[in-house]
Amino acid sequence: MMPTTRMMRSGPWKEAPVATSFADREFQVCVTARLVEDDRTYWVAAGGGPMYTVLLAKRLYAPNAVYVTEDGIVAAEPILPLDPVMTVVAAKPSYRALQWTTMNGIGDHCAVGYLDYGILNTLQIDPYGNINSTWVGTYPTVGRRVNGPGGADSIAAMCPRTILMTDHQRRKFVPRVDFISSPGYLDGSAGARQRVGLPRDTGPWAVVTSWAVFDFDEATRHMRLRAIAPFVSLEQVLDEMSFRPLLPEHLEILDPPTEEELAIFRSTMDSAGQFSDASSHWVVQEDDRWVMVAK
Amino acid sequence: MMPTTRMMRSGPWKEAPVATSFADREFQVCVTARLVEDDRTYWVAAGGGPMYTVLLAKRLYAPNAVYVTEDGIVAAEPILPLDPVMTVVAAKPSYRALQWTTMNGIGDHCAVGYLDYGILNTLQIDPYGNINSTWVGTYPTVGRRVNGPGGADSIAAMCPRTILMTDHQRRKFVPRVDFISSPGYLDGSAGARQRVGLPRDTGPWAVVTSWAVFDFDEATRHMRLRAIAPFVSLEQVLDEMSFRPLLPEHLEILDPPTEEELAIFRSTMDSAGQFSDASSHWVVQEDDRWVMVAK
Amino acid sequence: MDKRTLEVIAEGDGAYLPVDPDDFRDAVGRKTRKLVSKVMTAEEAIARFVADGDYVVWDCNYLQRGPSALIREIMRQRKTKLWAGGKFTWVAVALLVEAGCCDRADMGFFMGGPGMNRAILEGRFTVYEYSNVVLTVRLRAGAMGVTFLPVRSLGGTDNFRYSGAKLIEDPYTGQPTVIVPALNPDVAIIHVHQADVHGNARIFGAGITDVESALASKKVILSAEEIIETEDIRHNPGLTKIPYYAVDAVVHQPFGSYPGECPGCYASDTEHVAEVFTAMHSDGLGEYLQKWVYDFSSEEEMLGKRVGLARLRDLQRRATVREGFRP
Amino acid sequence: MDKRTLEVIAEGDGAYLPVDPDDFRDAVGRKTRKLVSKVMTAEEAIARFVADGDYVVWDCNYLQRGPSALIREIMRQRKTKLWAGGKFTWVAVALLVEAGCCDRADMGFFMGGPGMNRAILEGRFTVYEYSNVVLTVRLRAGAMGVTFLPVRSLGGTDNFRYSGAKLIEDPYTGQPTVIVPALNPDVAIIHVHQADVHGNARIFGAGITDVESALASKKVILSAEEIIETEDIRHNPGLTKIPYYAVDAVVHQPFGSYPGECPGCYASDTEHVAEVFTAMHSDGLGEYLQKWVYDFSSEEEMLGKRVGLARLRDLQRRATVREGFRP
Repeated sequence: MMPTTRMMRSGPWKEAPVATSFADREFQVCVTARLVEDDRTYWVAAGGGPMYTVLLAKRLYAPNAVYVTEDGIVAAEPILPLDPVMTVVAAKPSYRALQWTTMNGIGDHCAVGYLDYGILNTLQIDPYGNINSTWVGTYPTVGRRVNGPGGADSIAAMCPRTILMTDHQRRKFVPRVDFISSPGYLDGSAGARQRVGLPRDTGPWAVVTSWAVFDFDEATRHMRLRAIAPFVSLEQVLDEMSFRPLLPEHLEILDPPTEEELAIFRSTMDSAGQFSDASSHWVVQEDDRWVMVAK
Repeated sequence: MMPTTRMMRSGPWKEAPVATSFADREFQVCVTARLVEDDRTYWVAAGGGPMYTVLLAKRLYAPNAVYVTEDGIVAAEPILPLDPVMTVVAAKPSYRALQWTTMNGIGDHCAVGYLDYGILNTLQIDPYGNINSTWVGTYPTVGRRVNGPGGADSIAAMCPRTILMTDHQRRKFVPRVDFISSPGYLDGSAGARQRVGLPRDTGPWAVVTSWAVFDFDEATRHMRLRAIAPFVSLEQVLDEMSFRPLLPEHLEILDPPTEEELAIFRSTMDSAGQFSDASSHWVVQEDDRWVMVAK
Repeated sequence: MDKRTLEVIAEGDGAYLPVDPDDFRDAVGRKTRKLVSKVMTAEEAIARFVADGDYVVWDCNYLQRGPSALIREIMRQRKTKLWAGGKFTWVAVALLVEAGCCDRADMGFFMGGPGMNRAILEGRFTVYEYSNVVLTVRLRAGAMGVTFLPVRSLGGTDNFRYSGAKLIEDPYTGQPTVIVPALNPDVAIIHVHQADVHGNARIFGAGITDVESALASKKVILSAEEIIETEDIRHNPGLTKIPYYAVDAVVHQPFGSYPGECPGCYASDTEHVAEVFTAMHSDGLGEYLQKWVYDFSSEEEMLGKRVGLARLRDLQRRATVREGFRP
Repeated sequence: MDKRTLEVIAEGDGAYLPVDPDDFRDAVGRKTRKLVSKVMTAEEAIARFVADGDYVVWDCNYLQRGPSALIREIMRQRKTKLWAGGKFTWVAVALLVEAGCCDRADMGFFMGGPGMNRAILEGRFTVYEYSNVVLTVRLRAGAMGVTFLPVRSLGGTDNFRYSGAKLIEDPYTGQPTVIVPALNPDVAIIHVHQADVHGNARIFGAGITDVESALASKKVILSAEEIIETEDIRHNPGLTKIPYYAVDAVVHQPFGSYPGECPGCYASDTEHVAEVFTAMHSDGLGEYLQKWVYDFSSEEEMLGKRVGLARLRDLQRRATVREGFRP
């Protein structure tokens, strides 16, 4: 059984009071936090969902999960909330770390295999988990420049397991990304990553959106739907994707956020609302049923 | 004119009281110290003649010469005398440095060109300045294992100018070294060093023995005698070499040690006599002439 | 292995700064080894050591313990045709492009906005694609004096296609291995916590690639929050990150990372940070530069008149975390 | 360059530890990430983590802030067929050969004496030739997770001939370039000033290749002069040289570098140093080992009975230089 399934099926949140009103992006962070394994090392993209996720997990479910950031901060106990964008080479996110090294230093730690998981944001993603964060349109002549891979290419290339986070929108799930900024399973063929020099036994492990969770089929490395939110239908999920994922034998229904998860997230991470403001939908519970309204 | 000549011809020692009794190895250190350029960086083999040389030069002739050692100590002001063999990764030789780095760190400083000169000991040397410190005899089946290159290979390979120190003995100056531990001009052919990947404009610059000073002919890269001690004849010098060096148009006669040079050397560096005890000869002045007696 | 050749399986077609380690050694050989004072103003340092057309790398960035004051001085002096090392740098490249200083960059991470997008589409600005870590590896190669380094990333991406990387048959394993060319910038600008007048520099906290950038670059300009005595350096040589002989200029520049944070010294000016992001995304960088750069002849004047002492004091007060950021 | 192959111009014929970075990653993947106590005795650490036939690297050496106590424990446990990383190590390799622990070594710098010479000529001990810096570069490659690194030295020497180095056509310049294989030892033994129980370690002063040795090795044993609280580590993360997750065992071993110096803690025992050199050159290492290693079941017993408290106090007193060797 895939770890993702076990993790989705059981956990302390089962017993906790359920939230009745939340943004779908808040749901995404909570679900991803439940996938965080205790006693494992994480290289997280600094700031945004990935960092929120591991911080929330450490508070509630995986207290001994260790995370590093691309500026070489190992196992910090940051002072929250962080100032906007000041998530690296800054005092509060560096606080009470076990080691301060550098980007080359942490790149070495990852290259030799000390960092088990990566957690990344994606702008565009294709069925094989390839990520685009560089260009929208026809590179480099038509369209729009985006930020570039930053540290994501190294994480996606060298971490044994990478968790990808993205909003659940048709424009994000594309048959072919406009530009491969960070590698997934490339063309999906066996050994494709090793043929271009990437370390053995690495690659995308899960995709968590504001509506659903995916993993990748072991044989074809094609993205496979594993679970959906309680407030969306399978049709809604598929309708907001520009390609069709593999479907599981059994589709899991994800648990909603708990009051505790949201309280911690809202008070210590998204305190300025910068993250949830970008959500596409708001979800409320109205007599035992979930209602999702576009924002 | 070669710097060596200028340096041999003029200097503060010309005006200083001359010593009348010294070991030929002490003479060697004094002569080498006079070749040290002020405001230049030196990577010196830790301990023995090379380190004594730069320390003596800094005291008397080149106060702003900067030296580093292979453990990554930059510009120390060591506490003298040092304990036997405790010349690296130790407190007294590290004292008041400008930086403590590592062997890889200082190797980088040298590779990119920050270290102008190297000063090395040699066990065997050939006409092209190739050094053997690895094996005496037929490698690896007949003869005797020695220490290996240590840091000398890096110094000889990467410093623009390398000064080689050796006792003046027939067994040290050989037509062909038994093993090339550290590179000189190899076979002496033009571009020989670059053909094996060594940096441009590097190589042996001078050889200083207990009796003489040599440099290398610009055209043939063959060792050339430049100057001899006042207490030996040309014949004695050549007789104690197993190959014949090129001879200069004008043979310099080196100045003897000064009392000040020896006082500093004996009190702060060779305080246990470990260096001069290994000398082959003792030199004394008897009415205006130098007499050299074998020890 | 007894085979005598190695296959070059694939090569990116991106332009890259030519690799010539011996030429770099010659440049290093011309730098002084004297322990002389290199203290000068930002204006003098940028005028003397940044030439039009130079490849410029900075460590950290405009918002995070980077040489923000030196970057502003580059724009104030209207340098042109710079090639920027764009590793982990939020807005600095966009500012340089808007100011007309920069016509190409190696990409790790930077934001653009409409202005940079126009520059790209109109061919006024070209980007070569790497990643943050791969650019720091390229600088590391430059700092090691070698021509290239292998990496375990970049392969399979489109970054590879538009970079100077190669995929070769590994000389030891026979497996495909990615290598990237060494980077030896013309000039590095680095902000440090403390430096002596000769350039022996201390940096506290996590970092990106300060040491490698200094050792890999032909010219090195430091801006320092504080100038300390060489005696202090000698009392704790273990704290020295950058050795003096790599440094060409030391600029005493308190608040040199403004509007960014200098950990342990002052917090970031969050309002200013919001302003520059908004300007970038709304095509307002021209006004931003007028307001924060061109209107003043020096950093001191800008800080005094535009930011003000009270604000600066407040930023210092907000730097509540000090442990680990002091000797 | 549009040529599709690179010439391998020359190759050394020395054996070298096989290069397999993915195998190394697998070994690293099996190490715990838990912040658990790894404190154990030298006896347990060597018994558990040093196997016959292992490639063993230590940092610094028997006389200079090296893991001398751990080296003695290896000999006490009569490990066999070890492959030693002999960079910058005066007498340690000769001791291991005399003790029958070591049958081959990569050479940087070590002294031999008649005993080692016999072992070589009788084929009981084989040496592969590098240099100090080239061995530290090989460890650096291992710590970077790559298969090889270029170097600007070693070319043209006989070391090259008897090493695992290759001379290849440079992929970027076309010039001849020397590359050396990565080194990923089975076990690294490193002496540090301070470590917490998890293995977060501080080292003060200059060094050789502590960090690279730790990151490059499958198993890492630290001996520490002092065990400190993890709280102390968190109060100054900039002092941490080795991260806990690389470490398998932490041995609290005061005087762990005896008879060598541990800078800032104690001076070297110069009489002992003279004794071991004399023994080495006069073929007396057997007696030396009996007197200093085999006669005692532990380091504590040896220090207490053979050295004595008064002598140890004196060595501490002689460590007069403290600045820079303390947090």
